[in-house]
Amino acid sequence: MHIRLFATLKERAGRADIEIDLTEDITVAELRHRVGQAHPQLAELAARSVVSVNREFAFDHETVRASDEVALFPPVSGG
Amino acid sequence: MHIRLFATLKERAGRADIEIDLTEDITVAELRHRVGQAHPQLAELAARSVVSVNREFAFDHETVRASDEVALFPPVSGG
Amino acid sequence: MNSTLPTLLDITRAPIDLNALQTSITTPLDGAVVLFTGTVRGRTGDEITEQLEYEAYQEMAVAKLQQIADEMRAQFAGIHGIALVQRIGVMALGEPTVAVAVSAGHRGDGAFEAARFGIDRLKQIVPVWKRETRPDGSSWIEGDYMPTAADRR
Amino acid sequence: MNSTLPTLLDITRAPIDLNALQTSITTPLDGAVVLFTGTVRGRTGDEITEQLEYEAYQEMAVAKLQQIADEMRAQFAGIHGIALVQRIGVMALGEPTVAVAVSAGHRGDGAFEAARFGIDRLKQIVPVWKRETRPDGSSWIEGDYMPTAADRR
Repeated sequence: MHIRLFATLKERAGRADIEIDLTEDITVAELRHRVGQAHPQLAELAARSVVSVNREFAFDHETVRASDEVALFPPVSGG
Repeated sequence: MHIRLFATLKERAGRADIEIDLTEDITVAELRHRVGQAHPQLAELAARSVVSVNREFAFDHETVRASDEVALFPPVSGG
Repeated sequence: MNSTLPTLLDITRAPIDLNALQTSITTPLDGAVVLFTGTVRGRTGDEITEQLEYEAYQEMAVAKLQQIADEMRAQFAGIHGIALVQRIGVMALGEPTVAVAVSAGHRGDGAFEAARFGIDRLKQIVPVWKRETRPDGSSWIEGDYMPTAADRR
Repeated sequence: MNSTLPTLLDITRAPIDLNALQTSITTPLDGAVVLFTGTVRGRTGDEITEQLEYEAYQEMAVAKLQQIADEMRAQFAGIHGIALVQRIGVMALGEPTVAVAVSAGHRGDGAFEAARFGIDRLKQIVPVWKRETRPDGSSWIEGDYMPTAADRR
């Protein structure tokens, strides 16, 4: 699965997107955990970042599928 | 005394200013009356228009001097 | 302190440039600008307006704009720049006829409230009148606010 | 009815033109436009900001701007046109970074309130971030609002 990163997360990863292996459906909480396992430098940020699934906010108990468009980012600071 | 007219008053008078004879100090109420006497077509409007003296709102009991800058106009409608 | 804050007051025949207004009242302390513009409304219910023509008692109008800017700063201590611009002459549909702009550090520092206050006061005490042209003719519009002694400086 | 009302939503690298925004959202029914702009604030207390750089999750940001426009129309029935424009890229002091514009028949028809609501919501739910450059370096700014399920469409 392809995961897009923005702002602090992109900076910490040194890149705008990462890959994790995903074939089965998982929860958003499990997604945070797997990002931290695959990219330890993101573990702390991934645990508390905002998660979007298909361009909409997603929460820990909800399901992520391998085909979803997923992004991780800090609380927004636009305007 | 020179009196400036705006909007409806200017239209009714057919000109942007009128003259009335004034040597002594009078009240604003008396000014309205004298404008109506000298220019009968303005009598009705002069009785209820806004009066300014030296670029500030003036009221019936207040004094007008021959040297003052005086104007008569309807309630404002700018913006 | 107020003397160093930008205050732009104008009664003008020139079109109102909102970009220039925003730039002219924004200080290095400002992160927010609220701009109100009045425009020529083409339809009010079933009534059609073709154009508006504005005239002003120029000297008194500028003095009253200054009074309003002073009232705004007295009531809204958090605001910085102020622009109060009334255009006069003939204006077509959709064109800005008036602009009130206020800058402040943050959006919660009173700029919204000050801009609303500014346009309300302008429509009460600034000697400007509009003549409306409709399909059946034209006439001067009279306002409905009679000033009192409290509206003097 | 809403489908005929102008709604301009944009995440753009181009400078924001306030005159063009005003024109694009003003309908023949409108006599009032309220425009909020955020600007790059150069000083916040003792802190100096040299420039800001904005980035966006473009596709989601546009979807969230549409959600905000829908929320504005649902809450403020008297408003007509809406513009929500966030600029991204590098911006210098005083430049508009964001604009929220709302048109309505009269100034009391909710345009002030809708514009304030629009900028508040934009700062909560539109995925855009700013990187601040100060004399001592630069860093990403994180907001303080964590979205909830109520912030979804």
